[in-house]
Amino acid sequence: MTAVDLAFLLNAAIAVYSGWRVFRTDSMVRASFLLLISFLAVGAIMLLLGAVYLGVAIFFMMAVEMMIMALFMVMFMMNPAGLNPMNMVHQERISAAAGVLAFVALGAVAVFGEFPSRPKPEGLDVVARLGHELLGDSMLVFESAGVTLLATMIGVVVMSSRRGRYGDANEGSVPPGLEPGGEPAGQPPDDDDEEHGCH
Amino acid sequence: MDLMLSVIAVLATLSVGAYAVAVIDRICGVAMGGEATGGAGVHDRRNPFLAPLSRAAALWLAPPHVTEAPDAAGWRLAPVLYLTLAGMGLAVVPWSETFVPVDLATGIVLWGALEPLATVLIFLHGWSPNSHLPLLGGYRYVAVGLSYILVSMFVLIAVALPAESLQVSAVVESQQELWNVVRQPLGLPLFLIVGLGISFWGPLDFADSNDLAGGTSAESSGRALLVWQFARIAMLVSFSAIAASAFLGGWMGPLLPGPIWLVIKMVFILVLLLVLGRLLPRLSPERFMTLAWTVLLPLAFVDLVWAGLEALS
Amino acid sequence: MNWLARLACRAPVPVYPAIGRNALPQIQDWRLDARLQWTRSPRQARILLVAGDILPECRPALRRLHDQLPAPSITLWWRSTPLAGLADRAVVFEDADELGTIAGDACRSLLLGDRQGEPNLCPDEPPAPFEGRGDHGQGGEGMMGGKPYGRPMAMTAEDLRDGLELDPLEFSIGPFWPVLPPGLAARLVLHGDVIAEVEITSAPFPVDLQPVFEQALERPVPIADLEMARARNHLRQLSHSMWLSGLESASLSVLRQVQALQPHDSISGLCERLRRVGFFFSAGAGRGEISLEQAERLGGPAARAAGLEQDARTRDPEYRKLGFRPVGGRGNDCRARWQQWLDEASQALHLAGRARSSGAETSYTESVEAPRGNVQCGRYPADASAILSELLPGLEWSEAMATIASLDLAGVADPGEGRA
Amino acid sequence: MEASELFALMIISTATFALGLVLAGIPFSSLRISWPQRAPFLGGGIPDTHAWSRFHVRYYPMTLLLIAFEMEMMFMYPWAVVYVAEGVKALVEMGMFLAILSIGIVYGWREGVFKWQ
Repeated sequence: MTAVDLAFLLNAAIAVYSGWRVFRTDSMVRASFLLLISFLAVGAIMLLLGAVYLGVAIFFMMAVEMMIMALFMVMFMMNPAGLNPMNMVHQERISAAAGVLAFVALGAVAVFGEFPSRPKPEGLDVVARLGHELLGDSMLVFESAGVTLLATMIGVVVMSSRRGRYGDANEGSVPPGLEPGGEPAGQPPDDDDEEHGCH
Repeated sequence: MDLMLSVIAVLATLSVGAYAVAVIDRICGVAMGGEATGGAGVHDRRNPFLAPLSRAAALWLAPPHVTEAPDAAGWRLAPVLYLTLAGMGLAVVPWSETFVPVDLATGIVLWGALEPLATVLIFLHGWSPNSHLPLLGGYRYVAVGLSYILVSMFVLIAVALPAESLQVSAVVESQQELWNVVRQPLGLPLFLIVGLGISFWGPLDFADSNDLAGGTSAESSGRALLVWQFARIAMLVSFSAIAASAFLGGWMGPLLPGPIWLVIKMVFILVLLLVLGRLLPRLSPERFMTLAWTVLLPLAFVDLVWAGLEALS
Repeated sequence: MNWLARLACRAPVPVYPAIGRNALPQIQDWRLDARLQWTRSPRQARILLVAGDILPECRPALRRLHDQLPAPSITLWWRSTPLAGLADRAVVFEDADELGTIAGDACRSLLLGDRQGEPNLCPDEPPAPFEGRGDHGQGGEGMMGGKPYGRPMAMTAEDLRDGLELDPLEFSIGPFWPVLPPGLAARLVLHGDVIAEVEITSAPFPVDLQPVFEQALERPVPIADLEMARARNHLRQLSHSMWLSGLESASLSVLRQVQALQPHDSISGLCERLRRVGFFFSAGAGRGEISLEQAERLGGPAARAAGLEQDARTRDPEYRKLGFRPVGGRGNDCRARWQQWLDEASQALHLAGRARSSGAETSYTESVEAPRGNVQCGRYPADASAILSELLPGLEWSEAMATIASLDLAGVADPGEGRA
Repeated sequence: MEASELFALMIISTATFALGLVLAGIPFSSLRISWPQRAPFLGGGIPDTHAWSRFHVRYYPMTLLLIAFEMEMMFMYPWAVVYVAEGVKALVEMGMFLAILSIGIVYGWREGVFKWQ
């Protein structure tokens, strides 16, 4: 039992416990931040596995994501702080059975499976390896991720922002005419009133 | 043995640093005419060296307070965890060539991760009391906290370019010939904004501002408030250490030993932050958000491109 | 622990002010006293200072505020009548200079345990009974029903801007919150941190006209005195706005400057400094825009800033001799009003300097231009807080607070009414 | 080497956490505080409801944009490490990547995402 083993067990216990508490708490903020704790513990395990970059990246990403998730959960959930206790789980039996089954299966794989033992070579700089990979074989993947993220950004803005360049979307965000008071520029003629205003 | 020394170094720097910040802030305030100095027989209250201690003692002895239906665990833990973040941030800063408490290979990324984690905790501190003014403070801070992290990421990536590493010790050593503050002139000013943001200081005090009766700490009293304020100053200290390492060559310097140089540079950064904190007004959160995305972020882009061209030449 | 208590005794005394009638200037002067620390929220205070007369309709709020200081606490009364429940043990004082000593003694006696705190004035029961009720004894039913922990939950309502139907926060705020003018209480509806509705429930306490303006309605008075009073008033107003936007240092140094203000003093350094650090841009630029009609109701500097040329001084030949011409027309937003205060203060100092050397006195006594607006015998500027319910909706919280701070809303008390 | 650094980080954060906990004093649940004191502070005013509610966050489009942008930033750290070794190729590639994403920011800005909704 080395210190690494101990640290692993500790973090694994934290990850599982806080993951379980996510479903037992009534407060959306608590649920989000418990999930964050769970992820942080997983990040710590990644660090212990020698994935120095991935582990810290999980800290980073999950902090931002869980913060934003908390904002949206509170925005859209009834009784967001759980002042009135409620049941956060639905279809408990099926979920419990599925959960137990998955746990047993994965546990069996972990315990009985034979894993190749390929320890990280001494002195390998994983971050630099990752960098070379991004600029080498995976460059296409990397650049297409950029385009995908751009599509995400535009989609997000289109769907969430009410304000547009030509005024609020629900007040018929129409471009101005080419001459003052003229027909909206670049828009097909409007023959159905219901379509009007759908931006 | 080394570990003991590391723990003591971090805890002592946070505590002594927090005390020093309180003293320096008061001296700056008196010099700028911004401290109350009137009243008869107040000599010992004017003494800047005793004032932080007596204020801390008063907070320690002040009665506690809770609200009607708070998130007690979150409220109690948020300041403590925020302090822990300050400790983690300070831990990755090297004190000399050989003494680095935690020489993490991804120290720069860890610092980036501390900022959103701090945002989470500041939000939690505002959310937990279940009271209106702290809640507004918490939500308002998130807008700001999420806006400045991108700037911080770009600036920190820029200092990693010439170092070819994400290790803070490597970043310090890469400044052997020329400090980053000269090499990447936009970096430090942008990073100072991040420092004011992460400790919600001065112009970026969106969480605990006057127009919300103290914002997230409006419902805090006594020891809870003491930890919160201590943690906030500790974060400022921790930030000054990383800023000194990333831009002012950290422990490097002639004649004096490394730790002394680091402390000198930290004090320089702290004075800069404290003076800025007293000089600049707070924008409305909406204006700051627009400013961060449309002015600071492009500037951070420029900083990165500058650093990139500089590193190749 | 005794040494710790003695160390704590050396700290400035944390005081929360409940500001009554005509007490604001004194509260601002007290900010310069190093023996006191003015807390932003009563939770951090050990002493509640009730300064000035509290109108009867605000007493229930004062009782609530009194109980919100963490127990044990002590209340001090300056030029004020103690509340019914505290009359037997009230610490009442008249001399403003004594506050430092009295508050220090009171705080010390609390720290050393020599003295009990005051009893609560409100009954010690939850806002609504809940314990033992509802599904889990927390007072609530189902998801949103009942009164969990004594209060109901907010319910959705239509939004004023982006159509997301979320919960508005409804609460009343004031009248004892130093961010707002003393006495101003309002019921607010907030959508997020944007103000949706404002209903003024208690107007700011009317302010007595300063004696020199009062006298100016009866007989000629030295123009220098009149203008110095104006300059002081405007700089005090501005210092509050500066404090609000986080410029505490500069705000204190302005207050210090006010105390030692002399005719011919120049405040161009202050103007320059505020401009350079972007104070005018901070929260107020382009926000809190008033219409001409509102400007008319407000009168005074706000109206002049908005371009209305109404200034009683123009009718006075003595002023004309001094070369007086009203300044203004900068605009109708917060920034313009802040600049207007600065411009007028600067002009007032200049006029005071010239009047002091020539000994000029006013010659026109029909009406006088008080800092708040035009005063004629029997016609005093009325409370203008009602315009807030038109002005604030749609503003984000800090912008709304900046807007309130850029306006001088309180009416001027009619001395005739007081005597009657 | 790495494990010992992680161990040190764990010990240091635990120590700071403990220091904070000691300073924070007794837990809130053990306090007996009167009801009138516990009411939310509103300068003498009273709330109609609990403060916790479906809060209308006015900057939500910005947070969504941030998630996408931040995801991309995570690619940049490994890139920074190999930047000097890879030279102009790295510069060009990242330039392209950032240019694509800047379009997203500019678009968001045009649509008023960085304002209060």
